[in-house]
Amino acid sequence: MIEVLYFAWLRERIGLPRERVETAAATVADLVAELSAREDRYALAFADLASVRVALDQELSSFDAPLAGVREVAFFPPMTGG
Amino acid sequence: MIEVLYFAWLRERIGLPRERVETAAATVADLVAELSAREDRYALAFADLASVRVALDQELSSFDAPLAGVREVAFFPPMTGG
Amino acid sequence: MRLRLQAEPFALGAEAQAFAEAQAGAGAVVTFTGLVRDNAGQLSAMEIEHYPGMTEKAIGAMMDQAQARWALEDALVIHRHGRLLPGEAIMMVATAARHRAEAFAAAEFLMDYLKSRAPFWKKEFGADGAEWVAARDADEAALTRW
Amino acid sequence: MRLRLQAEPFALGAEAQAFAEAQAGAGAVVTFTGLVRDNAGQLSAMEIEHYPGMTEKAIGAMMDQAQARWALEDALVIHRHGRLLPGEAIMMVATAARHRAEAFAAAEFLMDYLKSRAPFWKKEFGADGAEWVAARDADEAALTRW
Repeated sequence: MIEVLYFAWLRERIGLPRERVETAAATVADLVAELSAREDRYALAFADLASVRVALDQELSSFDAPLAGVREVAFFPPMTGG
Repeated sequence: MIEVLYFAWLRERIGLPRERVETAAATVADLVAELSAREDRYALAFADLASVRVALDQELSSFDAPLAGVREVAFFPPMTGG
Repeated sequence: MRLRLQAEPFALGAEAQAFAEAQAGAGAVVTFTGLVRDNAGQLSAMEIEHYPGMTEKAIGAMMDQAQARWALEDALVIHRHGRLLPGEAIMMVATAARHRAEAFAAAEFLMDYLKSRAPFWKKEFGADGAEWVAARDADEAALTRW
Repeated sequence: MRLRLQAEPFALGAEAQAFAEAQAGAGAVVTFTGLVRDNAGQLSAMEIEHYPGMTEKAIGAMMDQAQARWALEDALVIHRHGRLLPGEAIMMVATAARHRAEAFAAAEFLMDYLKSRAPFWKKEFGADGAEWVAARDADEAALTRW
């Protein structure tokens, strides 16, 4: 069971700020594929992965990173703070 | 007749903030030589020209600059503002 | 070295004054303040979303890095989230060091990292509706110099 | 674009606040403040001598150059002269621009030029007497980057 968080337009497109996901996905990319297969709103949110960033347990990571041991996955657009 | 100004340790060594000088010196270097020949306190102040800067009519200049038309000459150490 | 994340407005003047007064050994204090531009009256508000938990971790790591790299006497980061109005301060960075080169470099480093590596997202509200602010290529490129 | 030379102390917080509030189009405000370091209690006072007339001309020219080169929305320079106490602000520079890179660059440019090309001279008073502050090679070298 992984906690999945969405921010900014990913949150808006998916319609949720967070959810618990039962998954056996080995990598972030596998999880994205699983979610995208679920419903159109996920497929739409993840359509252009070049504009999506991922953090694993609150550290920036990449789509090929393994999910083993990870409790929290967050998806969001490139950051625009400051 | 030229107005000559001294700042910081040049002012202290020469003992004057400013004076009017009657001179026919062609360049700043000539003026420095004239002043240095006057009295020891001038010679001492101008002993190391690498640590002396000059401004002509309030613009930074150099020792080989001509004095023709100049009304105000200022001598001072390298600046330490900011 | 202090970090504050808050929804409330802050006054950069009061923050800068208190920061400078807390310094004993520093000769140089640099502040950067980001303001909500009103875009010629087109902008009615800005909303900033962030990722609680990760924000603190990411900025804390940036501050530790800046402190070590430039031997800072002190540093402060304040960043707002939630709803902001035109003219209000979005965030500020303050750095204190013995000499100016270190204070400037550390402030620019913190800004470059905050822009592209701290989990904040801005949304602008205007006459034509709302829009998420797009990341600028120049901001990503700025990181390569550190 | 304003320049103030004054003997009186100033509060960087109040100046920075007023400066930022006067901006409409700027998204970025940078301030630099130089403080009298107390050098571990060894310094009792600092005196700053300047060259009235030339100071205004030199700094005015630097500000014009900065304004043109970085399309500044605004700039402010305050510099004190006369007697200063440890912890007091010696001077400050504030710059406002649309984006941070311009505001930072202009502030650093103004500081580099003020350090080595504006006619100010600092004298430090301490337990061992008084001494004129020597120019640092690093300050002269800093000019080559502009």
